[in-house]
Amino acid sequence: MSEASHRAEEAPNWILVHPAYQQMKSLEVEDSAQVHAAFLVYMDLTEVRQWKEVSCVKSPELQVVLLEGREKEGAPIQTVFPLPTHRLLSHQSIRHVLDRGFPMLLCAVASDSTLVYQRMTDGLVTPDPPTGPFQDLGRRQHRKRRKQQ
Amino acid sequence: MQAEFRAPRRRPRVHEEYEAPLPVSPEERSEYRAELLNQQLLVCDPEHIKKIHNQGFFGKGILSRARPDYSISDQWQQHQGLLLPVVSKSRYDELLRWAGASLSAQGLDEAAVSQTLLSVSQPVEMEDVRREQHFRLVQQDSGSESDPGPDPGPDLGPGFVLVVFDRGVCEGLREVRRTPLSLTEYLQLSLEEAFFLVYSLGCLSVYLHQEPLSIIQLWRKFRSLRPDFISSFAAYQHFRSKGWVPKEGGGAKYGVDLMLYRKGPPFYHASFSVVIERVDGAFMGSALRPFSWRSLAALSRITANVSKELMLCYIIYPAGLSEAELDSPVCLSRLSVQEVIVSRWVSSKERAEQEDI
Amino acid sequence: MEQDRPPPQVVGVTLCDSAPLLWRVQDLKEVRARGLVGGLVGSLPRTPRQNGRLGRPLLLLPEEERLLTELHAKANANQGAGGVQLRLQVQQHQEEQKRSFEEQKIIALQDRKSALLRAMTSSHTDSAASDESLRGRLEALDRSFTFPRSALAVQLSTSRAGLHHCSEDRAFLRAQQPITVQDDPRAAARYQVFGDLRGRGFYLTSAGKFGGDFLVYPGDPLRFHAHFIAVVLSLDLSLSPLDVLAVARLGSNVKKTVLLCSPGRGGGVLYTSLQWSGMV
Amino acid sequence: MADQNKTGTDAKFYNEILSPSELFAARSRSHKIPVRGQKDFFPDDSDEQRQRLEQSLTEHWSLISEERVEKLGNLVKATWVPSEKVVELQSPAGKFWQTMGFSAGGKQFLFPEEALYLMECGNVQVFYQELPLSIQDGYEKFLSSSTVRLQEYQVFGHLKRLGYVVLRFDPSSETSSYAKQLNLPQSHDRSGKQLKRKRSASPTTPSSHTEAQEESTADRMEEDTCSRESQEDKKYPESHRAISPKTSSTQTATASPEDGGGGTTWWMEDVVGERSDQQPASAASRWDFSSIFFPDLGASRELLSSCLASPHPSLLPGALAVGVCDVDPWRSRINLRDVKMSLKEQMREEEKRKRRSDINKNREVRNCRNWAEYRELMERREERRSKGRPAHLWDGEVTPLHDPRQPIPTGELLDKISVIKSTNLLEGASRLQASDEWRISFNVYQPDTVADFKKSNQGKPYARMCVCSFDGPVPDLRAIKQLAFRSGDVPVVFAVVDYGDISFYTFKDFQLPTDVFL
Repeated sequence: MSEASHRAEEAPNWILVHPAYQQMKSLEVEDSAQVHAAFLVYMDLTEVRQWKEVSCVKSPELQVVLLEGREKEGAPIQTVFPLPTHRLLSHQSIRHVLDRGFPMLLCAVASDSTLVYQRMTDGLVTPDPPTGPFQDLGRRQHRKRRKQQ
Repeated sequence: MQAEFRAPRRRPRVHEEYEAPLPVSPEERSEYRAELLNQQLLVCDPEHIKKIHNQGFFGKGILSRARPDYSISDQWQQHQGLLLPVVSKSRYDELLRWAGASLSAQGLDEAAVSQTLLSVSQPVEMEDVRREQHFRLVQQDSGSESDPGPDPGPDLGPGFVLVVFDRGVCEGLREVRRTPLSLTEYLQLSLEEAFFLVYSLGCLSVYLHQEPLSIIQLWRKFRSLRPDFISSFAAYQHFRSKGWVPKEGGGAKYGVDLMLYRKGPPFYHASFSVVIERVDGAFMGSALRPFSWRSLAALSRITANVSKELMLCYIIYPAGLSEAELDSPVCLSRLSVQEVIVSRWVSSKERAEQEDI
Repeated sequence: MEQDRPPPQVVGVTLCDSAPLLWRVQDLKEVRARGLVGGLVGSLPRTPRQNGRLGRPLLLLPEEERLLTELHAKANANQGAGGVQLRLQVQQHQEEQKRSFEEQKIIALQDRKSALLRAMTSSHTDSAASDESLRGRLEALDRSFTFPRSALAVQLSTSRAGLHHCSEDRAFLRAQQPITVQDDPRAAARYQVFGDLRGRGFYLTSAGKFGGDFLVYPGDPLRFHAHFIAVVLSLDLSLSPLDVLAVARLGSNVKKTVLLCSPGRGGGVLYTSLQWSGMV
Repeated sequence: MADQNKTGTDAKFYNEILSPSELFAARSRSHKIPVRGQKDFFPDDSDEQRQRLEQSLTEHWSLISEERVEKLGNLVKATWVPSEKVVELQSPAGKFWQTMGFSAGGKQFLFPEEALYLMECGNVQVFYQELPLSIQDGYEKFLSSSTVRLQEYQVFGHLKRLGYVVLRFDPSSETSSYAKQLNLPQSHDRSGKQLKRKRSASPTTPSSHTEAQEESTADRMEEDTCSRESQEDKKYPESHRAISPKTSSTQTATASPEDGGGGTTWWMEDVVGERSDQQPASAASRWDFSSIFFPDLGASRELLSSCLASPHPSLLPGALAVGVCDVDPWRSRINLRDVKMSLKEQMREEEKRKRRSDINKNREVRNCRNWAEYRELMERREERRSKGRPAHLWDGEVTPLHDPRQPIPTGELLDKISVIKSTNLLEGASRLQASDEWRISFNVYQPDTVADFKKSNQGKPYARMCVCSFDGPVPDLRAIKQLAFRSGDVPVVFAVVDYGDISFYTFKDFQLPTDVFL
């Protein structure tokens, strides 16, 4: 038992030796928290969501690490902007990322590593039309559905 | 006027057992370790991870939604009597590359790396698999561990996968091979969680570049990372001292600072969404995060939609609290906390009307 | 869209506690024809004790008021002094009341007579006898009919009668510009976004309770659902990602796209749509 | 252009004024509003859509342009008095008088917002300088920053239309003795206070002995069931009581001498002036709790008779006479079923029992002959413990609040780490000055109270309204406290006006209850 934990203390942190992490570090982005956030998002996209061809790139205007990848084989490339929740954001920075020309996802990373994704698109994107009579979704919709069943 | 306390809603299906409210017990050695890396806190030892997460729901596995439950594949199949995780050849190759990079980083030269990788990626006979599985089970039984978990092998860990060739000549072929690497999923703690474990419970030590930090050093470090650390920690400490489980990650989903759970997220739905505000001795806020009615209206709606209550948690700083005092966690005893529940008031008639916008 | 209409009229806007209100139906129609919706805040005369549908006056958004001003389509119509005119008005009013009373009395009698006629002819009988009794009844009615003053129907006018624009008032209004609104950068941004969206044919109302600035409709809100919740912010305003997530979540709850709107450097407006990512 | 306009408007000058025949015809108008049809989502330039739009608009305009017509006999006549900013009734008031208006100097008056509302309802016709005022005139003359603002009127009208009784808030009339009572120093034991609030509002008569008994038996009952899993929210304050020993016995009737007569249990009684009755019988001496037994109703049935004897007079305040208590109805309310625990739960209970060690079983402790020796033993143990504690945590100037090597039940641990004080809205609120920005505009009473409502004796309002604008700031803690203080125990509702739309929000005081498992 103690031997195992002893070993763990000495074992190198695998994050530090991960090739993707090394690559992000080499981009020389000053904000280490943002780099860490980018790595967490990278792992989520590759290991958990099985995205393909995920790579990292530095945004010169924003001085942050951005990720690019495809949701599936042959799907279009998307840009993912990882951002710790304690950092601030402006519409301008969102526009910089959108200017790259790909569909964009903002990924807010909480300090306990929780990830929340938000899709952002240039222009006015019409929402999907409603299916039934309109109301504030959530519990009411749920309750209504239950009643209908 | 008092807000009424609403009973927390229990989750319909509970898959976990409740171990303990906090990870401190005199029988076991409650001395845990976390690393401060890139302004984040990571717990690396699997035993520590288990204790810290299961006894109080601190932190989150960096590859999972809550507890660390990452596995190399989410598809498992029966193959000649054994249940094995399934990975595609391309993914297997990726894992090999990763293992290679890891070995290089550990100092092995190129030749040694490719040799090791080659031997690892040989197809394995089922008898060997069964023998090794049996051996490991015996080892575990004699050990102190009560449940079989992934072995925290730092480099080439044991374990087998079923490789499915997804393209090329051998498409469809299935081979059993060794897992190139198995990694311990680390647990990431928020600053508040870590400081609580260090200061309030005395059970965690935080290491920066292999050196442990004292409480004062940690306090100052956290204050430098987060300008409003004192307020967010004060709120966190307050809620923990009431026996509730505050989680920051849940808050991010709903646009607030924290979610409050009774007992823990696996057992109950969160009862409150909390926004932390700082006020001075005259109860006036600072214009740091100016709250507008629009944002309050939005939060109120979102919170109500998921049947939770919106709570404003004011941390009151008395007048005359000097910078020097703020430089130590002892100042916490000078602060006070005011909880306020914000709710939308709807007249009974209007409740029946729908909003057709 | 509405360019090929008859030349637009000037609407009379009155200030009540410094809020711009429209009272006359023609003014309300006029502004709606320009794609400005406003908000009704008064009781509806037919059913005053409910909040589902309200009536006049129409309250304008500051952006709507400003738009009208800049198009020189608005005139201040607050009432001027009374003075000598007052006594004249009182006299006029009293005469009108008298006339109305007389006329209503006649109409009321006519009405009773025709009701009687209807009642009597509906119950068959042969002509001669019924004609006799009918005439008798009608004569009796003439003699006994009373129309008390309390039965007089009067109008409680919504708008002030005799409303007209004094040319001096309009000159005064023009002199009032530049409007103080321009000093406030946030108000200026809101106005620019309003103008841009209106120019694209959208109808806008206020969206405070949805955490945004405007609700944006593809057509008249009487007939169409809103598509967007517009949030106006300057390009360089620093936000917490939590705030962005919150407003986006609200939008997805009510099935509207949240629009971040910022006046751009080149004079146009930049729009970014926020949608549900689908990634749980 | 201007002239064109003038003739145009002159021509339409009279189109909003009804002719006598139109006025007469108005008596047979419908009073129904057409239902709005389903909305479309995409404008598609189709004829169908265009038609529907036309129809909707036509309907809309016809509703909006309808003018109010009333019979003179149904209208109350009144005049506007600008110098006083009130409306004086010239003919007797109607039904509305029950909930609106006021009398002064033998005459009946309405406040401007009330008059305007009644004008909009078609109940009152207000004259000024012998001319009837239009609704527009009413808005322009009656609403201003010195009377009632437009936004306040919007809220007023909205609530009146829903049937609420809405009256102006008069700050000077609220300094009742009750409000003063709220300034009393709060109980030092906030958990106890919470619990008492849940129990009963105002125990006044001596017949509260049954409540006292109920409390004591209930104490026991809840302490026993504390550890069960299937708990209701009510258990929170109770479970908290289980861990803070100082609360358990002071709940019952008598005040402990330390509290100095201000027995926190029945403090309301206190203020009303019955202090004399509160003399604890045994003021000087302290009770011997080891000899006072509280009946355990949850205990095995055979042991208890169906009647509880009267408690000893020394346990009761003053000249209280308490009879025998029939216990059966109370016991029927207790769940006396045996706990059926699953194997897992039984094992857990076993482990817990094993962990709970009696300190007296320790040999070293038994060897101590007095307190001094025991203390020395504790110090030695402490020293032993400190060896091996992480230096970086324990050798610095600031040390952790708790040493994990020290065994401590969870409840005590929580108390130990509660370094941050909780406060409530009223604390320190009395010294806050009223602000111009945040003030209460109206008192609101519920619609179903209308029938019994008396202007002379209004009673406690259902809520008080503070009107603000969506563009304005959210009240900060200072504003919330100041308003809560001024409002007493009536909730303050913020009516936030967003042009034509009103949303209502409350900010209520709250103290998160302590939650302890195991």
